[in-house]
Amino acid sequence: MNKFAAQIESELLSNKKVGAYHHLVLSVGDIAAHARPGNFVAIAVGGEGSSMVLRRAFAIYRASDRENGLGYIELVVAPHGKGSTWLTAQQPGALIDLVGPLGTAFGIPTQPVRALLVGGGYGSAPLFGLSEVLKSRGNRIDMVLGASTAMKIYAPLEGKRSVNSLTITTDDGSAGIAGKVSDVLREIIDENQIDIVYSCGPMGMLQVITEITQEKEVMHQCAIEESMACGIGICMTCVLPIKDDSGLIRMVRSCIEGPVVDGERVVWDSNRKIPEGTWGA
Amino acid sequence: MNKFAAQIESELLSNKKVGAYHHLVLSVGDIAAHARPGNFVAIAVGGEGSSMVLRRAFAIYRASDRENGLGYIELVVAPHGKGSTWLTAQQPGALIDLVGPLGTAFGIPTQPVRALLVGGGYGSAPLFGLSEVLKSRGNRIDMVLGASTAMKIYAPLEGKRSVNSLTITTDDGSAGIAGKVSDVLREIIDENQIDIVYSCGPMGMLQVITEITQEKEVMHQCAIEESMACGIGICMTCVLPIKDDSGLIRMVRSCIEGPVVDGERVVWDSNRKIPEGTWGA
Amino acid sequence: MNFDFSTQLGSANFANPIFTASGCASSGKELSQFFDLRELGALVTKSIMIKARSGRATPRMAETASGMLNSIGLQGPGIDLFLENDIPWLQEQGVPTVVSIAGESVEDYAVLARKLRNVSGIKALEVNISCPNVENRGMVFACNPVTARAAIEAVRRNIGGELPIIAKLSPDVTDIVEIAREVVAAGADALALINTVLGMVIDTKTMRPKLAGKTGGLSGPAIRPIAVRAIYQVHAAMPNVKILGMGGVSNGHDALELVLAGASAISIGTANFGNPRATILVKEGLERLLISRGFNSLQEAVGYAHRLDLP
Amino acid sequence: MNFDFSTQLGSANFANPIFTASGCASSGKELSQFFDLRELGALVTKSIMIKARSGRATPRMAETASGMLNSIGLQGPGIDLFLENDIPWLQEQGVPTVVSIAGESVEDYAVLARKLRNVSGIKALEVNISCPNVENRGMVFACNPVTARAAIEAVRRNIGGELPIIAKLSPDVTDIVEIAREVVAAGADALALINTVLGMVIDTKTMRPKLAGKTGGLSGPAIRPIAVRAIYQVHAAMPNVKILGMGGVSNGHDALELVLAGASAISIGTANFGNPRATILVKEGLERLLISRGFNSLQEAVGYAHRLDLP
Ligand SMILES: Cc1cc2nc3c(=O)[nH]c(=O)nc-3n(C[C@H](O)[C@H](O)[C@H](O)COP(=O)(O)OP(=O)(O)OC[C@H]3O[C@@H](n4cnc5c(N)ncnc54)[C@H](O)[C@@H]3O)c2cc1C
Ligand SMILES: Cc1cc2nc3c(=O)[nH]c(=O)nc-3n(C[C@H](O)[C@H](O)[C@H](O)COP(=O)(O)OP(=O)(O)OC[C@H]3O[C@@H](n4cnc5c(N)ncnc54)[C@H](O)[C@@H]3O)c2cc1C
Ligand SMILES: Cc1cc2nc3c(=O)[nH]c(=O)nc-3n(C[C@H](O)[C@H](O)[C@H](O)COP(=O)(O)O)c2cc1C
Ligand SMILES: Cc1cc2nc3c(=O)[nH]c(=O)nc-3n(C[C@H](O)[C@H](O)[C@H](O)COP(=O)(O)O)c2cc1C
Ligand code: FES
Ligand code: FES
Repeated sequence: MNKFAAQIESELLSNKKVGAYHHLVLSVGDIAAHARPGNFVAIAVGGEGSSMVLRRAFAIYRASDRENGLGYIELVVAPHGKGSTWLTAQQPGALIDLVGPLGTAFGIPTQPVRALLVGGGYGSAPLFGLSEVLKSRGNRIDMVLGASTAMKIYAPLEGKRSVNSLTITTDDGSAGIAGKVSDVLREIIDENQIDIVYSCGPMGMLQVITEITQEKEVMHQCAIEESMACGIGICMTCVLPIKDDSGLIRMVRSCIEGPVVDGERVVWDSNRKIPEGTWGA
Repeated sequence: MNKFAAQIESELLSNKKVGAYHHLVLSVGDIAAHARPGNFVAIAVGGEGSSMVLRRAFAIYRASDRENGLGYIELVVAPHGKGSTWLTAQQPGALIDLVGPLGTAFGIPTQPVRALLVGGGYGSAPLFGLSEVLKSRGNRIDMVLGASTAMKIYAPLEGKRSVNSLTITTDDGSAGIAGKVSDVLREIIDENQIDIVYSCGPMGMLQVITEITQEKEVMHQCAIEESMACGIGICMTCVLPIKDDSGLIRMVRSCIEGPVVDGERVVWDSNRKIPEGTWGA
Repeated sequence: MNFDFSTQLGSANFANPIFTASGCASSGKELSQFFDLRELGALVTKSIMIKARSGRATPRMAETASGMLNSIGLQGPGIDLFLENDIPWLQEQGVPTVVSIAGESVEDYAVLARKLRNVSGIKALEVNISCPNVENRGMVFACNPVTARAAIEAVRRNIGGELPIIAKLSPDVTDIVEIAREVVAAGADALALINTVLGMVIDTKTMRPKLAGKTGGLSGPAIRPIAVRAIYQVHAAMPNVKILGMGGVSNGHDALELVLAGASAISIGTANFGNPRATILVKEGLERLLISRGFNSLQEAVGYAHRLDLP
Repeated sequence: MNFDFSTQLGSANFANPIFTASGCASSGKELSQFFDLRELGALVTKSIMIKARSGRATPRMAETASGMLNSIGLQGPGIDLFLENDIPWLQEQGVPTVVSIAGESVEDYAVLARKLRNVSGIKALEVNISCPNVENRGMVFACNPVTARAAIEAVRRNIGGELPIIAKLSPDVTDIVEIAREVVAAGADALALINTVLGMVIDTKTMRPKLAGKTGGLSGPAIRPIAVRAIYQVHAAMPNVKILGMGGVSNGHDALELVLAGASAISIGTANFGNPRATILVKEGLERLLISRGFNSLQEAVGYAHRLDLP
């Protein structure tokens, strides 16, 4: 459980369309100071009288701590279903009910490392904050961003500056290399002698990255995305089968023991089934 | 069934707070030309993803027919529960899903009459449009408006001009005469030799007015207000026991055989019971 | 593109699967102002009883979260006036019509069936058995396998061979499949699932039940998951029995959900109150969605969500 | 103003009537970050079983109109680890605690009761009988008067004299009053009404049930009218049996509705997911509303909506 989590009324400071996404800035006071790359926030959607009873989770794209409680965070939101569409339709000045920061953060190595950051779709969001932190510690950072099409690559200018190399892939070839991020990973890992891969994006992508990082014997931290009803550990809807040190698989809550988890600990491809050998199965 | 009823997307042109009410202007095209005093509109509330599934009915306060389909209507709305509060919070430019004009209208006598218009709370809304029509036909019009308190009297300046006399009553005495509209009716009916009373307001008030008009042997047309789920005659939730010419009581739909009905035909005090002798009881 | 949107319930054919729900379209006239009723798969009339009924006292409705409660109490003119006034009008207009009937005793159902057996211009009979049985302490017919069966048998015996019977079941039972089996055994050609769910709202101002009848039937989007479950369960148990699905459908996606669960046709109730053109929107939406998913006909999609359960 | 907000269920006293709902507050720790758990009337733990359970596969939830479906499948560590870890923590914090138990056989309930009989720091036992009975073709205990009774009897026999038993019933039955009578006859001191309503959502993209477990339990505001009706029916039939009401409560008005129907305490489930401080808001709201309506105590308001039914 993220011990800094708090519920606040946050003011929407800005809402701009960027490609297929909306870039939102929210005034969050002290939450900004406590937010770490990988953390997320849970937002109530639909307003008064809404038929939507559950919060929606959004990765913190960047957090800026200002003095006097004037901190703010930035989100990158894809208008997908009813909740995210409502959120991206809000105007600056709107009050947004927000709980955060939530969940685990990407681990920052104490030794210098060569890090590869891999993002799919809006999954690139938390990686830019991460790259700033890694860079400030003197690490070399390469980045690969993939999406189905160019409009869905989220790679802001200032973000690009914080990485040493940026490779883009699109399924339809409308930007960068035609193909999946996984098609280019092996080569980049080898060429740049990567020590650790950080990733965020759809589950299928994270699974493939894990296969590659295991083959290449590099570490892999990934931010996963399970359907979450509460975001704070009380509903048990967001579970994911994770192996512990002893090899025991448990269904852990991805909202409080995640979203950032070690890729090799995840029992992938477990949608609609409990893996054999899971505790209590 | 009002044969002019249509469903439209109407634009909210203006929304102003007036006392305890909001005065709304909506662009409604041809609907304005067909609206008669006493008609109402049914408005979908809550927007996309709302938990409110039923329309809300609002009396048409005034309708202005302009050429080229630029007609508009005006409503007087009390922010009461969730639906009306949502509506009064909408900003000009908002698109409002509206069905109208609905229901029956006040009957306009072909002979000159001395008419008394009695309104309670926002029930005064349809009376101003009515007084304009009556006045244009050369009738003398007196008006009594009552409410619990001064803030709840809706009596716009231009409205006042269209009547020959205006008497105000408030329960708390904060404006006009302290008391109920019914306290002053007998006197006004006698003094001004009233031929017909038109009324709109809470059911209790309409019932008392009916007692007085029956005693004084003057006609009484009242616009009643029953809970309505559809407003167009298909749900049977809005029924009211009404006597027909033969004295038979039927549960009739107040949305299509009302809201304007003859006061003496209504079997009052029938909330939570079916009057004895009702057809099919 | 030659998409087949037609559907069957028993021996009756319908050009499309979108119907009104009983009690939510009156007898048609009122809605005809908003669209051409011939665009409907069928108009299902409000449930008609033998005699005229005043219905329940008001208040008869309460809005709830994503739904509403109603307790109309089957107000209506009785079968004779209905046959005199409403049916001829619908016939004149050429509206495909399903007549819904309701009784207070097994004999009532028999009488209603006899009154209807020779009426032309009716495509099917929907038998609403969610009514209190005066002969059995007011227990609802549909809540007991024995009485549910008896009511449908009475209709079957008296209706003659032609008119398909659609038995409309209540979700307020421990085991809806059991009831479904009984009414099918008794001669129902198809099932209508689901009627409203028994509920209550208490007014926190007056501090008493909001409805004069105290309890009422819950309908609207709130109950859609219950409808989908009931349809899925019954279709799984009896894949060959046609289902007229309903409960909280207000757009094409909702309708598709019920079709995938096993419904061959869809009735729209509460959504008409929020939007007089709801049926037409659902119809257009469902057709578009089915085509976009590669189906060549509605029939291919009926029960499609079960495909992975097959052995 | 000396308003008495306390309440009783069986022999247990609670400072106020606002509880968490089982399975909707985990074991307390997670919520303690948002408010002081001692402000609760009681924390009701998630239902615990004898052995560790992985629960169901994901997806485990689907949002619905004004509600949600869940199929957690009673994931948990099993009673031994629960007694080792969770209960001591709650005791240390001084949180009034109701333990919820669930079994797959009558014997399971007996074993759980024996494990709990001498545990101190528990105010009452909530017995969740909305579980499949492996000895009876997976039929849910609460859906059959015989098995419902057997489960509660097993707890009663084994729990000893002290700990009050709250039997938690399912709304998915034809006659909830019948089940209520059986479990009270079997020794339940109070009733928890209602558990979730069985539902299903079909994903119109994948065209299969959204939940891995296919069906799930419907909760949230959508089901409140069903909860109010169940509470009203049971309170009318057994006015002396205390009821812990739940189902779609998210503010003081909702809670008041259930109290007026007959609930002596209120559990908050789904609303916690939308708002971690929901219990506190409900508590403050309910107290304010009761006072504004002139009640001197919560007790005066319990079942107040029935007053006009009295002879
Ligand atoms: C840890 C985490 C971080 C996320 N970060 C972002 C982000 O930075 N930007 C962004 O645009 N979205 C993000 N999402 C997805 C986001 O929470 C919403 O689920 C998504 O926007 C769809 O919600 P909706 O209301 O529009 O769709 P609806 O279809 O209305 O959603 C219905 C329900 O399904 C759930 N759901 C639907 N799609 C997803 C999904 N892809 N993942 C999880 N749950 C889903 C919703 O949460 C909701 O409970 C994140 C999700 C998680 C769990
Ligand atoms: C013919 C007619 C004309 C009306 N004209 C006006 C008008 O000019 N100005 C105005 O402010 N209001 C008018 N009303 C009342 C209005 O329709 C709303 O019902 C009222 O604003 C409360 O709705 P809500 O959503 O705010 O309250 P909620 O409590 O959210 O309403 C819940 C449900 O109860 C019904 N309801 C609640 N209060 C009333 C009421 N007093 N009468 C009927 N149904 C009610 C609502 O329609 C809704 O279905 C009229 C009603 C009718 C039937
Ligand atoms: C106001 C109202 C009246 C109804 N009257 C009837 C009826 O007369 N006969 C019947 O079988 N069902 C009746 N129903 C139930 C509907 O036909 C339908 O089964 C139910 O409302 C679920 O569908 P929905 O959610 O689309 O409304 C009525 C429902 C409502 C809301
Ligand atoms: C995610 C979730 C998990 C639940 N787990 C349990 C449980 O373990 N035991 C139980 O008796 N009820 C469980 N319930 C049911 C709730 O305790 C409650 O009875 C129901 O959700 C209705 O209340 P609500 O509408 O306030 O959520 C669960 C409900 C939800 C939503
Ligand atoms: S989202 Fe509720 S426990 Fe993780
Ligand atoms: S409001 Fe539906 S019939 Fe009058």
